[in-house]
Amino acid sequence: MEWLDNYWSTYNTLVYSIGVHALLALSIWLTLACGLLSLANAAFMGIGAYVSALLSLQAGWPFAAVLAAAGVVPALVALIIGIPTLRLSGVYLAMATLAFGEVVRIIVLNLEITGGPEGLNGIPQSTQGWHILAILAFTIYGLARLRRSRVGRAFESIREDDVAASLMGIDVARHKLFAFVLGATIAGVAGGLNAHFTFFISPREYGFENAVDILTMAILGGIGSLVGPMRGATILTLLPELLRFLHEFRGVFNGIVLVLVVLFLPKGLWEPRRIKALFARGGRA
Amino acid sequence: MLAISKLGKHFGGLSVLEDVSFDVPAGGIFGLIGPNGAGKTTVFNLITGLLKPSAGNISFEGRDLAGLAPHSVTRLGIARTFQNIRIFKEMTLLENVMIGMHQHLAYGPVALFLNSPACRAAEAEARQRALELLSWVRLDHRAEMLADNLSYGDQRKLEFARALATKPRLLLLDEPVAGMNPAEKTVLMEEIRNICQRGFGVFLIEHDMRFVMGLCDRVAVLNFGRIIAEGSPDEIRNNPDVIEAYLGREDEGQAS
Amino acid sequence: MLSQQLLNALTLGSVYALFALGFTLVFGVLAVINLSHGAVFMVGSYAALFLVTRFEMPLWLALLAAMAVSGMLGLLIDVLILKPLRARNAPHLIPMIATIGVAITLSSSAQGIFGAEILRFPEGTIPAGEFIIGDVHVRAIEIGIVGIAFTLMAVLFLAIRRTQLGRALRAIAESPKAASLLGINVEGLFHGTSFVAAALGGAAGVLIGLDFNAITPLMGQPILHKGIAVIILGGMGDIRGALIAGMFLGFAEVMSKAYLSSQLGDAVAFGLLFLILLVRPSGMFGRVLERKA
Amino acid sequence: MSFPRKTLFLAAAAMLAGGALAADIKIGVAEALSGGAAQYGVAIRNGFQVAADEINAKGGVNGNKIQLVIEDEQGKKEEAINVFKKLIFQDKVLMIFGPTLSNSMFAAGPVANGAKIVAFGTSNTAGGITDIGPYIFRNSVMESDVLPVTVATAVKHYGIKKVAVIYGNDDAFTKSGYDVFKKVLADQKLAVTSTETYVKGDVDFKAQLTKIKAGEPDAVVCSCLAEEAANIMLQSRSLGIKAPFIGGNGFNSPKLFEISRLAGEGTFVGSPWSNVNPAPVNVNFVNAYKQKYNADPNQFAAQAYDALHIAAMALKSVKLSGNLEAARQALRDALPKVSISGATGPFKFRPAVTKDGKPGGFDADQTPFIYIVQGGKFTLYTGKK
Repeated sequence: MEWLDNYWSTYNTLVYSIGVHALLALSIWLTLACGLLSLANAAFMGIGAYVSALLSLQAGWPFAAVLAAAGVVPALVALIIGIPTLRLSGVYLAMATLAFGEVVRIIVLNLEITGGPEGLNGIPQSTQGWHILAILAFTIYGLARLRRSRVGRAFESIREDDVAASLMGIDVARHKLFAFVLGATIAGVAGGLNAHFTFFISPREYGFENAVDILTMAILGGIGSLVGPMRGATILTLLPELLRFLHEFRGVFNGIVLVLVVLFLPKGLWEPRRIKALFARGGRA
Repeated sequence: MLAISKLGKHFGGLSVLEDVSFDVPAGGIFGLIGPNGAGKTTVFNLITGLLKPSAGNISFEGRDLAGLAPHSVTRLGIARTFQNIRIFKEMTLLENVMIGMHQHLAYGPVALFLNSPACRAAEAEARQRALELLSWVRLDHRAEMLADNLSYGDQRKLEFARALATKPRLLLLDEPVAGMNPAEKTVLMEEIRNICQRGFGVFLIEHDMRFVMGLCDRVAVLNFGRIIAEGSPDEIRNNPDVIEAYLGREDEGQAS
Repeated sequence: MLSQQLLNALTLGSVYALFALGFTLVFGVLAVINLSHGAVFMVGSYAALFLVTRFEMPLWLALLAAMAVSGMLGLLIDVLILKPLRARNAPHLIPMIATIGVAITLSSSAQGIFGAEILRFPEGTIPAGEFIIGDVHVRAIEIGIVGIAFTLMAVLFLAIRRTQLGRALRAIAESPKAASLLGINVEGLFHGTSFVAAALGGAAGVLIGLDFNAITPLMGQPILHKGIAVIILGGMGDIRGALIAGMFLGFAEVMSKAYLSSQLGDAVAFGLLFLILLVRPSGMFGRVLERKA
Repeated sequence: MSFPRKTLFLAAAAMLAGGALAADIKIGVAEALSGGAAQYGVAIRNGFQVAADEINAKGGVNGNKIQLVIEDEQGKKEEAINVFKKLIFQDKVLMIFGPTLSNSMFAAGPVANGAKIVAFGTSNTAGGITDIGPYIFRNSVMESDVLPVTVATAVKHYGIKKVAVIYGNDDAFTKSGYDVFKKVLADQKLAVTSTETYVKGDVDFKAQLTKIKAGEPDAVVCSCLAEEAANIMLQSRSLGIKAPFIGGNGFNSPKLFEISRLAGEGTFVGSPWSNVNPAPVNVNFVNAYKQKYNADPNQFAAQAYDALHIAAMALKSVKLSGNLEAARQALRDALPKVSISGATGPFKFRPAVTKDGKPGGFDADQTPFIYIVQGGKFTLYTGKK
């Protein structure tokens, strides 16, 4: 069994990363499900990561409490900025959340307690595989329940036509805020988990590129189901490992994949409903 | 039931509605007619809270609607359809109708998460009710179909069922027969009568005179943002102002 | 010091405006936030550098060639990516995401081909002229950038306001469907706009590459973020707004660095962007332009 | 579209370069070969390659050839961890060089330390790196060893009383350099007229420099990476600032003075390496590098080059019995004893003093050379005006 041990020792971080990325992709799925493009999830992840790391390093909180804080603090921030921001729609919201993310990054960069650009190191390695698994399972179950409920239907109706949804008696603003805050919570917990298996965090991990990475995972996998974002997270986490042979041109491949998926697979890599519809309508996509 | 008084709306310098007053009585079918661009849809948008009035007020069953968000207006018991059908195309018919029941489905997050019996029962009941509403408009056999695949006329009927799901006391129909052929119009007229007979108040706006005259109990006429006449279909038919302002051109419109 | 800082602000503002010009044009006409504009800008810079160093092309010719290269790139992006998405009537966020993919592809390609190292135009590519007025130092290239930014703005502004073509573009900006009913060749103008906008982006890349001597595969990224701020502040699609907002951002940034703390430069830019979006989503000067389908 | 073919070609070439040598001693190289940090990572990899070719051409270490297992860690911490684990558990390398950035070392270093295998940084200058544990080595000289000498020399040369400071505040490398400068300036009782910052990707520094100019400093202290430094120099001259620069480790790039040209005249830089160091081993290295890569080496390449020679020296005393753990441990124990005279001059290790008293790793113990830039070139400072 030595090879198996070796295998696991080599790839456990990779597996952990898949789990954390899946959580992140699900966090953005929530806002996308309401038709909101929020680029703030990387910032929420960062807030969760910093809060949890500081509580571990300086206050010595137990890990469970640390993780809870990693979810609660971003949620509060999301609540505060969400109320004014979510009135915006489409690209304006995307840009406002992008600006918010930059502001968060700059604040973290200039604070004493966060270690500035040098970040925080020596974070205890508290995250175990089963933590990630349990939180991911809990999240998926919760979201699956949500999706099949009045809330999930409301999200979908808002995504399709928020005016019509509001006239069906749905409080659009509250649902959007709920999705935004819940997304921030999940992203924050993901950040807390990530900080506690990588030993080290720094502001550069939570910038625009990372927001785009998270978005790409969800879009690539398809946001028509919960499996989609997780599939996207898995593929995009493994892809760099599988594409090692491409060396300098790996980024080119990533970019092309993103374009191709948007062009030819608008619903992500696999969308059962769409494929069913494809047959039902005799090939008219 | 619905009282509109001295309602005015202007966009920038452009006045769309001025001093509009009329009452929609409880029960029966009320029609607001007028040529295109008279401001009919603006009236609906003001009632449902999509727009804020520049002057005057609107009250429903004695309650002032000023400043209410669209969803709050719906929760008071007013539902509407749209001239350019706005169903949720990527959802099934059943889901479309269940969206309308949103406010009436009460279960908390814990019940939802635990999938408690109460929650399951509420969902099952909503589903039953949605099927029933679909059967009213004879679409129940297509409940699991994506709404996008429906024909134009069926999409309108789905929109009716969805609006009824909010349990309204007053249903606002925005040009329900726009874009339909005479046969479809007749079918839809029947549906509207049915809805009315089930105890829903109906307030519709329309520019197809024949349709309105054959359907409504009471009619108001809007022209250039002002009410120029109100009364029974017969009174309206014979009102010289209406004939001059509207009917003359309506005939041309019908011919085209 | 103030007069020098004002001049610094003017040149920085012009740089932002110059970059934002093509960016806002695409948004105004195509209603797409083209996030590959930063990468196209970078391509322009590299193209000119390549031509100047490899073929010893005179600068003015290299500038034109670089504009052609980046223009073609813009056209290619429109034809291959944006057009199919338009045809599909994809939600407006989709093209934006696609252009992110384009940006990643372009900057990674540049890194693979030219390496990650910082490059500069050979010395003497532009006259190193310098004027000293009292305490204020001005370089020729700075005057060039300010002049070109204002000239291009004026030309574009007038073209859109006064010419038949401009009227057609405005009609498209209002509603592409209505414009095509009026007999306007909408697709053709989309392609043309993409070409011109990308060519302008390429030109900005060359000029800024000349001024700052810092050509890298990722040079488009920071300025893209500033460009987003500029076109939102100025009102998306508003040419005049882009100039004013570019200047505004340049002044805000320079003055906050000069009189508050240099740590605040970016915080000011993005904080402003965030606040303005909340207060006036249509930009400081723009009006709400709900596009009709 | 010629991408696919070109990509395949490059990929094949890279694979050949990495794997064609039939070798016995596997050494991992985890550097950022793509992404923003690639500009250092690629040079570092090249430096290792030059050293490996040289060692193998002479018959290897005790007859065993060195095989470099090169992996791209993209300058990202997760990737660095993944690559470290792959090298440790899959490729079963004897030791690992890298990663490129201090940030990545903070993430991946603990992995190596936990697995009891040497992680040898050649470009990690941040404080606290060797606090990670006793398996962490570096031959990159910390700024705190170099800057006091640089500043003192420049002060003496120019008679400096007051200085202005500019640094990149969003980069771990430049920020930690600034922290050292700040302490050094306080220790040497120099007045600071103003402290300015910029962020990565900035190209316009005129607002900050105008402020600096107003303070009329005798010198400008600059903790910046080469690409920004060149621009800062050019723009300060065009604003009429005549004060000389004092630079940190980031200045140590011929590229910098290639771009800034004469704007950098009179700059003081302290460094373990310069391309004009006349020692034969350095001349050898510079020539071999130029021949192989058709480009000038930089400090990062030089440190990588030396690092592999240091490792080779240690390997001479290590018995490769087939027991990987034992060999790794033996290498770890042999390394601290090595002292060589490399491209960066005489070198030996110094045990790190950690904050909490636990056994730490090993830092570089090197005397920096102080250079003054004259005629666009590094010139060894001799003290003569």
